[in-house]
Amino acid sequence: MAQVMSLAEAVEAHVGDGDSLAMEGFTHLIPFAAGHEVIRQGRKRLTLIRMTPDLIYDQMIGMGCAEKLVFSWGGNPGVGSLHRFRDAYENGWPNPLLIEEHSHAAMANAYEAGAANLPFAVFRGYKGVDLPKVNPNIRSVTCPYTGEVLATVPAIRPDVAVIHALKADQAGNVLLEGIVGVQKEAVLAAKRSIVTVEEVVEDFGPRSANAVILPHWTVSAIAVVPGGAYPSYAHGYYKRANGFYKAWDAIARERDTFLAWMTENVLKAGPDVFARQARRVSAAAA
Amino acid sequence: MAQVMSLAEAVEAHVGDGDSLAMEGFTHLIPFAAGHEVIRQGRKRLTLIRMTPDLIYDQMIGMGCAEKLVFSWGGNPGVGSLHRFRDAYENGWPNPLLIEEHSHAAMANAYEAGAANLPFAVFRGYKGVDLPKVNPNIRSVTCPYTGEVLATVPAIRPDVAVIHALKADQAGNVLLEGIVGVQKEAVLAAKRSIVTVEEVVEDFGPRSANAVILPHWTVSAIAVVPGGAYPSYAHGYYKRANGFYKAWDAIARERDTFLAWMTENVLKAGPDVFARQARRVSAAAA
Amino acid sequence: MNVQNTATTYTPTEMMTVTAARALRNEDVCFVGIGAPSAACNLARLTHAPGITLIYESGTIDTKPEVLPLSIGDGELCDTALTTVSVPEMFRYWLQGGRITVGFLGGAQIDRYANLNTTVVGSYDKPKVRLPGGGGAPEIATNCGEIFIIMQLSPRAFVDKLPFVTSLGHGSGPGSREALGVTTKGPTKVITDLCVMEPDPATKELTVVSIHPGITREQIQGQCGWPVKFAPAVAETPPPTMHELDVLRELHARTARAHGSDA
Amino acid sequence: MNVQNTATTYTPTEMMTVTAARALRNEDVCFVGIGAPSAACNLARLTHAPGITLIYESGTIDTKPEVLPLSIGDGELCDTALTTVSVPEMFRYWLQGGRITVGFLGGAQIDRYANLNTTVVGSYDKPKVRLPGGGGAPEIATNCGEIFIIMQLSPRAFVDKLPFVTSLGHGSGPGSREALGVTTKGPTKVITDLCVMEPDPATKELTVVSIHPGITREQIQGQCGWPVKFAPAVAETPPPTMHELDVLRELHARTARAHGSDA
Repeated sequence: MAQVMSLAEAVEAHVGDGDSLAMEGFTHLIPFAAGHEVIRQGRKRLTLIRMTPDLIYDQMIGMGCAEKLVFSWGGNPGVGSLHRFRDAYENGWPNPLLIEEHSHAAMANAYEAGAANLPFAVFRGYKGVDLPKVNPNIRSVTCPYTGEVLATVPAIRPDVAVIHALKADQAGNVLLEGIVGVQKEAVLAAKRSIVTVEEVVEDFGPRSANAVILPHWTVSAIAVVPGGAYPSYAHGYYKRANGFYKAWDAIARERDTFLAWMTENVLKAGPDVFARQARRVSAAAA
Repeated sequence: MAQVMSLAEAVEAHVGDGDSLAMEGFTHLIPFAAGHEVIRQGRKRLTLIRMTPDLIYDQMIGMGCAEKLVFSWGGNPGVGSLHRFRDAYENGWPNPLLIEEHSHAAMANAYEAGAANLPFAVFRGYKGVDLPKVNPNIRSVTCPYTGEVLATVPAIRPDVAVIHALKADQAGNVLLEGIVGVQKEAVLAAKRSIVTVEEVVEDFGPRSANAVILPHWTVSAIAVVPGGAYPSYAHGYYKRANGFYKAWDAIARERDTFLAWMTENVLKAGPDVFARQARRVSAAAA
Repeated sequence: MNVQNTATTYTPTEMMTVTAARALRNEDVCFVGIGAPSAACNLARLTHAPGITLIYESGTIDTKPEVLPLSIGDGELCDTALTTVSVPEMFRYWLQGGRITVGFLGGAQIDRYANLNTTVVGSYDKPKVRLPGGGGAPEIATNCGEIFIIMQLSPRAFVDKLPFVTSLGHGSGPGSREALGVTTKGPTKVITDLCVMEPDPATKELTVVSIHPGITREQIQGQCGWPVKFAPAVAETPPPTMHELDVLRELHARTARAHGSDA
Repeated sequence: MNVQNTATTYTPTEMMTVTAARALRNEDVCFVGIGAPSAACNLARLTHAPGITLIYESGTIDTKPEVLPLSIGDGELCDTALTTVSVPEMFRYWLQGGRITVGFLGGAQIDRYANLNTTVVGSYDKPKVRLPGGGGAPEIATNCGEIFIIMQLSPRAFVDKLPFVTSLGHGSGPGSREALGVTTKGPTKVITDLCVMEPDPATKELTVVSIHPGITREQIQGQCGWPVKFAPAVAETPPPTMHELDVLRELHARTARAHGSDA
């Protein structure tokens, strides 16, 4: 049953040290404000799960929150490397990082299986490639009808899923729209969930009969954080800050510039800065 | 690539004797006009696939189109039996009918697997029940991670899927809305597909970013048949003719009343009668 | 006009529906079947459980129909739903997902362990009566938190041995569900027009726990195909209140008006 | 202003993009990657293939972006799409469903059988360079009808032996894909900034079939880490037309204006 609370309260209540944590959002609706809050609260030894780690996990890894990363594509989209991820994996800074690596198809299927309460997912994949040699979680089953051998991966069932959505209504139902990624599956697959939203409305009003909605009884906590997806974006609210994604490359390249930026913009800040940042993107785009 | 043609041409081109045919629509959007056309064209030895055979398959079975029925719930919803289905199965009239029986969960998963180009579906089902004893297509796989045994069914991959949708645009894209059932999966799982629609519009105009749309290159033929789902319904066009569903019980109970009704309303009629029938429902409901 | 809190005139079906409605809680998420379950669930929603979430297998989630649907997918269900999902999603993410607290089932036949038959009377290949089949029931019976069953008591329905098990109740008794790896409770209540039965905690056999007003133990035994067990303390089922009956009758009247006009 | 049909001044990247665009047909359904594939696919859409269907793995189907996306899920892709589906649906119904005719891939490294590496340079556990990983590529490579690869020719990229196979090309040669039960064609074209290679019909080894204007065989060999094979009849790649270049440059200019303003 969704409870509306502050982001700090939500992270305090639902994210613990050592948890497996899926913060999803496929380019769109990445829950950056929640990631910053996890950093501020100093969570440690997390298993971070995400198809595309993106800047959000680069920041969390660089600040020492993560023990393990489960992922399928670890880059800064259209820009280059995630320097903090590479520094952790290649040099163990600020701490060693374990990885479990998959393909997108595998992770999308694994979330889908988690949402469907299945222990594993079956798909046509991983043929002729090396990843199964280094990831023992990639296995197979044989079709009981055709004898065909198909790839399997374990379902993803995180302790906590965190997503950013467009809006919640008074009852705590949550609306997503646009590029919806694997967020619905992540929430349905998880034991607990936090949803940050742009706003809470009286009710959703006229909408598609098939609107993508998470009913209030599927969500643990809702926190209102306008702009909470910046520098990612929120369909109909603000655009993606492509410029920030490019600027991140220089910020994150060296440890000291990274730490300085994180101190100034995360440790010394709060969720309220996101509204201002998102407004700036919208103004620049107008 | 969707071609717009008459319903008679579409059935002529895409439905052959002996085909496996899935005419889907879950209470909503049942393609009755297309079913009547299949009857008029005298198709034989069809394997009819449908979760809820409903009146549409009661009519087709009673008129001798079917050799086999694959289904999960064979009744007249809220009314009682499908008399023509029972007469065929219990008495072999007008010809013997083979059945392959599943649960809803099994068939929904089997369509889903068909759309996903998998040879089988895995689900948590059929526990402690007798259907697996009489249906050899219900089998199992063992989870490669937990050792749990899960039920399987073969994917449904029909020769032809036939559905009724709300509208198509000029390019031949097809829009569904409301109770969308398994129609999208049925079309994506099938080798060929026919979609009857209420109307063709210039373009769909403003809509949800996540509207349920079948792109034109997933559909073989589109036929414009206003009212084509009557006595089922089309969201935003006309209501379900619940009264006809009740009346069908008496019509279909005896072979002669059934044949008289079919002769008058199907064999001597054409797709154009559907528009009139649907209008009558709308007028009555207003 | 009768202003008493407790009604004195009501039908056995009304008694059954009201009793079923009372078993539902405001926080329940219910998978609703057509007919008696639908009436009971909507009565609960319109009386003591306004926050209840009703889900129909057609994909409609948190629906609030003004009139009772004739089919599982009437437009009314979609028009008043929070959202509507595809049928594969309904069975995968919502039912199998383990998100449903109460599933309502009926059936043509039931045995003392609350296993249900809606498939055939007679043999499967040469049936005496071919029934509609399982539909959603086999997986509703094992994937919902618990199951309420609504059926009119009669010797043809409450039988000593089922010809076909369409959906699992308590199998052959204690441990049956567990042995199959099923972790949900299964049937916890069977609500009939004469009494309420619950599985005995030890034997899992259906046992009468409350008897509707004016009904005798003999009447119950006369309508049941096995020797009926009664709980040590059998209560009298509280009769419907006037408010419950008013709401239920108005719901049926609205439904009749709506369905009567659309032939 | 130059009104000739054939352009005389263009960059190697423009030559590569235009050549890739020309390989696409109006009726293709393309799974588009970010960067050079996205530019090529949209150039095709804006020139000779207006009916082409572009799909990005973020779930956007039949999208017609005005400007090139920086990421695979820019808002522009959703705003101009016919519809947008979830990522699980994209990978299950659309990619695995076998509905994509052409998949575009790039990579950090490629071998002579068009297998690709985007995972690591060095060993997996102790990499010299940790690359982003496979993303959609492993299943794009086997589930699309055919694969076009766009990569700049260089000795670090076109290598004799891959340290890691991220996605399957033609494996170790003829019969490799078939032995794995893969029924799609795999890479049919590798479009570089100097030439176009295609797998030899018999050996499946990448073979130069056309050379871009002004480029020599020696230049190609100098940029390739294995002894390059040339087809019996090597064509000269037709240079970009002014129209193609105008459209491509205008697309890039619009993109720069749009992305420059949103820091």
